[in-house]
Amino acid sequence: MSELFYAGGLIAIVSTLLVIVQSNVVHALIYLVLSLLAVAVVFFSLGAPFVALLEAIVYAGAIMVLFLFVVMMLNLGQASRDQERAWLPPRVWIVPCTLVLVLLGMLLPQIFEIAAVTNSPFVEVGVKAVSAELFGPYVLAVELGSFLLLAGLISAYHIAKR
Amino acid sequence: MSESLGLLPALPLLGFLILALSGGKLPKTVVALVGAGSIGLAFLVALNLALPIIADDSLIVRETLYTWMAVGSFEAQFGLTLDGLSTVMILVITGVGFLIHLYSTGFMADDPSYSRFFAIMNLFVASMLILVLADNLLLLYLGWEGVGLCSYLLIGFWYVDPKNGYAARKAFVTTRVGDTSMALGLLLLFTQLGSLDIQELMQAAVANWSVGSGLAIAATLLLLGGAVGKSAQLPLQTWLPDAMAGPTPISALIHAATMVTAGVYLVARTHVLFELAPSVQLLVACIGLATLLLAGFTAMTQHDIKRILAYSTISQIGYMFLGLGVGAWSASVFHLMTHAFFKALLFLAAGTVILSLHHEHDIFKMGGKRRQLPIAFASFLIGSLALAAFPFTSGYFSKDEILLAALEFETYGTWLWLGGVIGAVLTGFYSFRLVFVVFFGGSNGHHDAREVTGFSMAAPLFVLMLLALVGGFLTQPTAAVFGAHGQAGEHTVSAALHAVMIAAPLLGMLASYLVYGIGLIAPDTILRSGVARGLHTFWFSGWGFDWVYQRVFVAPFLWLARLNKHDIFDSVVSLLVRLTETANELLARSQTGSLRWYVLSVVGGMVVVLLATDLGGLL
Amino acid sequence: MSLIPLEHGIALAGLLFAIGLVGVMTRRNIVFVLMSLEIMLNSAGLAFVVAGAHHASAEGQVMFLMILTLAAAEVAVGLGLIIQLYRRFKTTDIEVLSALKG
Amino acid sequence: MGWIEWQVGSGLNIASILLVVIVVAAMLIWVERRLLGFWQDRLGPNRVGPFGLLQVVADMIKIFTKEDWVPPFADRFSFVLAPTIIMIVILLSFSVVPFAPGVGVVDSNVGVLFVLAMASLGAYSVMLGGLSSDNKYALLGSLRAAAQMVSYEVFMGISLLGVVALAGTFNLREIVEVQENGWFVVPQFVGFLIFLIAGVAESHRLPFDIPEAEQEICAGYHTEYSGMKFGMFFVGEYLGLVLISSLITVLFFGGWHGPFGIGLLPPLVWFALKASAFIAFFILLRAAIPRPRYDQLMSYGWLFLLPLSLINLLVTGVVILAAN
Repeated sequence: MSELFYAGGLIAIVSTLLVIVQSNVVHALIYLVLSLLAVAVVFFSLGAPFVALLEAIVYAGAIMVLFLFVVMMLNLGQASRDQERAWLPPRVWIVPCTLVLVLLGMLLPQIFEIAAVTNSPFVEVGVKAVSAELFGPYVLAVELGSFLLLAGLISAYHIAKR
Repeated sequence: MSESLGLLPALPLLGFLILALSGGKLPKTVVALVGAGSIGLAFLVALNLALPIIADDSLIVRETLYTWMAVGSFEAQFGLTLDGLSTVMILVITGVGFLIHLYSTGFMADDPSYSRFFAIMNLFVASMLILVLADNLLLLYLGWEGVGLCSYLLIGFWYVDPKNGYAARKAFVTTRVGDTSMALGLLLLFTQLGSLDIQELMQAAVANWSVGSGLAIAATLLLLGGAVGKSAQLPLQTWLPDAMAGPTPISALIHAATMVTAGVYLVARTHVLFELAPSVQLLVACIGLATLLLAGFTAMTQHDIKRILAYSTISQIGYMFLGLGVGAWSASVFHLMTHAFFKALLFLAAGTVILSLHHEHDIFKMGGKRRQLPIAFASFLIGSLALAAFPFTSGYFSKDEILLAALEFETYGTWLWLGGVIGAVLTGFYSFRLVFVVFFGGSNGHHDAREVTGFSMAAPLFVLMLLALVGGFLTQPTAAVFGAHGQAGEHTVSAALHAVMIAAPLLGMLASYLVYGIGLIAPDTILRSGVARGLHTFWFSGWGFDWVYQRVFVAPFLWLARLNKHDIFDSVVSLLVRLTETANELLARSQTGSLRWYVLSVVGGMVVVLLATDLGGLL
Repeated sequence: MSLIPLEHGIALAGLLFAIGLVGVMTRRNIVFVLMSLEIMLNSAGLAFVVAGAHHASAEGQVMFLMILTLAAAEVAVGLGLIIQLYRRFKTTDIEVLSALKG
Repeated sequence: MGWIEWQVGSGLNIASILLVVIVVAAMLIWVERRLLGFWQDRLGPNRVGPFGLLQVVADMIKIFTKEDWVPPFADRFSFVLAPTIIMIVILLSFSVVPFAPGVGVVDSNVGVLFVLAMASLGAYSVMLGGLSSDNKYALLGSLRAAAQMVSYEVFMGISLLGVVALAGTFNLREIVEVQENGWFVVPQFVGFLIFLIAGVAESHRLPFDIPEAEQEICAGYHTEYSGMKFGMFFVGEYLGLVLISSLITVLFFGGWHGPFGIGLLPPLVWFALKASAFIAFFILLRAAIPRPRYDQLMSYGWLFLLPLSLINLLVTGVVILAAN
């Protein structure tokens, strides 16, 4: 299973990197879907098949489809790809990358310092366990989530209306 | 019985609330019903309350509605007390008030702000009732201020004309001077005697202060300041003539019958304190005397019918103060009552005249209205007779008592009496000058005078005529309040002096008849001499008080205000503002509207904080 | 089964988050910005799942579901906004939308 | 099949399932045309080989030898990717389908979810295909497809949940085993109908072939495709047909179990029989029912199927709770 984790993680990082450097929105979306699927694989390797498939169904299968749908509606042509390329000269990357590298430089050593101690064996936490947890102690969170979705539904309908 | 004591101010207050909250949406008949009806009911309640007290004047009804406020050891009750003095007051306020309300239903019939008028009038009556029923000085002060507020609102009732607004402001600011003095007096009394309850206060004052002690003088002086302001006495009398800017019923109610008597009531109520400070009492008498003479001279020269009446009011209250000053408490209150009758009558009659002449105020443009306005004429005649203290009218009895008390006063009694008699001559002169000029002689060109009077306007006039004639025979249950020495006793005065007192107003009337009635001496011929002309101008301007105040107070104040237009002290605050603005401008630069910049700054801040904590941890 | 060290999972989440952050800071196209935000949200969810798996607990997955819900609602509204903005300004450049500048 | 030890996940298993599935899908091209011809009272392809059986081979040769052409205005990356997605996704879906005891690629605890996940990913194929073609008919087609597939996925998932609740598992193999004494089509008849309709819409078969309606938008998202890339879309559609039929069989009709516990035939044969029946039924649908309008399809889904599927799930849940 650990091979699956590292393969998935690697694909996720590479494809995510490809997402943010793309000039073509559609290609970026494809890479993002790939990245999400790779993360789903990582979930699977971590013994969480339920969320792995939910990641594929909801994230990759629904949210990203929405993105693609909007991109289709906007129907950005070659001009926007050229524009995109013009917006991304190498120098705009310098400051963000430096900042983020500094952040990572501080974060990663601490991660490796803290967590190196315990490694529990692989345990698959299945659908039933998650569901029991979800509709047990976290039932309020479920209700809140439904509220959130309703709010999102209404506001999206309102905003996008002509 | 005790419940109905709270009912007394509650009824007009309820009327006010109904009228104020309906926002002028009610039909006029309902407004009139609520406005006048609430006062009428209050009068019935007051009558019901008063009858036992009239029968036995030592009876005191007390009622504590609730604790108004409690701070530390201080506790002010919303408590009402009805004794002989307040009985007179509530009967005058509700009785005369009701008549004036009734009159107003006709007088104001065409006014678009009908509802507002009655709302404020009701509030006024409620405040006045609280004032006279209050059992502690703080509650009295509440009523006092309520009355002041209502008078401001009513003087400026026709606020569309800026002149009226100015008059209202003048009244408010001037009385405010007195009110401040009174508030200081209350504070002094509380800090010294530890209570504001009137009964306790009086007992404590008698127990703690000797006669003529400095504290008593200070306290009474401060209270007197309040009384002087509200009652338009010297030197705060200037607001009252201007306050005639309001509708005539308002002048009748506020500036003749009730509100201005609040000062008299205050002094009478705290008479125990004043007795502890004889020098202040003498001052009261002097103020009264000076005011009544000053106002009398001024009234002789005025042209405006309402201003004449206003100055006569000032003058009559001067008599009351004179009476208070010489310790004739009961006589003063008596004069207060009779004055309420005939002054309300005069104002209401004047209102009829003014209304019939399309809001003409100048008496020299009237003339010969005897036949056209018979009711007004009768009212004026009776009112003026009472005002001038014609024998056996109501004013005669009350004024007589005051003058007799003055004569008996040990210090300068004769002089005070003499001044009062001269004032009586003046009263006779100016009141009949009014009658002769307006109702006799040829018509001075003013046309189509019709007496616009229905039942609602005529009935109050008739009732008041009756009261002005026979009001002097009413007895007042104030003996227990003022004790033996304040009571008008049997005066032992020689018949000669009595004759002088009776003759004085008659002399004034005769002079008036000679000048204005048959034109034996034309006013113009008198005015031809330089001295008379100067005096006339001087008196006409109200002894130049307005001019002096304009120079001494208003102009310097305006000058200071102009000087400080940009508010020197404000610059300290505005420095802070400018500092904030500068900082804001600087920070606003960072607000570029660019999302990427914001994210960048958030992350940058994060990095800085993390680096700082990291380095801090390392160090 | 084989062991996956917790720190590797967390580090993966951190890296993905950092990449998303760079995307938000760099890109001018609002669609890309929203996508980068999705990457960041997803990496937060990943961190939860990793921690949950580490403790053999379902709570990490529950939290991921919450984040999923959040992301769905956010994307719905965000895409609605994008469509509306494109209609108004005929561009997807966020730098144009700077009416709130100080 | 006694001579080989069948075991889930063995190499032989995987290879033979892949082969059989693809061959069946290819053969369906011929079967459909013949059946359509039969129902529409005409002949259909009958020239190449006996009964025209070799027609498939001829088509194959034609498709494979055709020029692999990409339009110059198309976005090459997505254009090439699109047809492969549908093939991969549907073939992957077959991996969790339990054909018979011991026959199958994976025995997954989340099989149902996996099928749904693959179905939702299938939407990319049409969308990318249409978008990358840079052609307005293709774009319109893929817009329609996206809306249609995302919508009907919802009802498909919810309609399955009734079965899942009854079986108490997401494992397709266990679902089949539970149905040994009674098919779920009886208690879940409403769920079955919804799944049937949603399945047709998901594989955009007639009458729900709105994304590729020839008469309206000129073959929709695959207008610009030709050669083997078109072939992949084409075969993908038949693969989808087979998949939906298999899933209906597995979820509602007891998979490899014979009706009323009849064990007359080998399990695999029962499965094949049932799946074939449904395939034939879908072809009959195509022959018999006209295409609805696009808005009719959407409002039918959201206003009728969604409430219905929710009520179905609710009633199922109540009954299960009451039974316990």
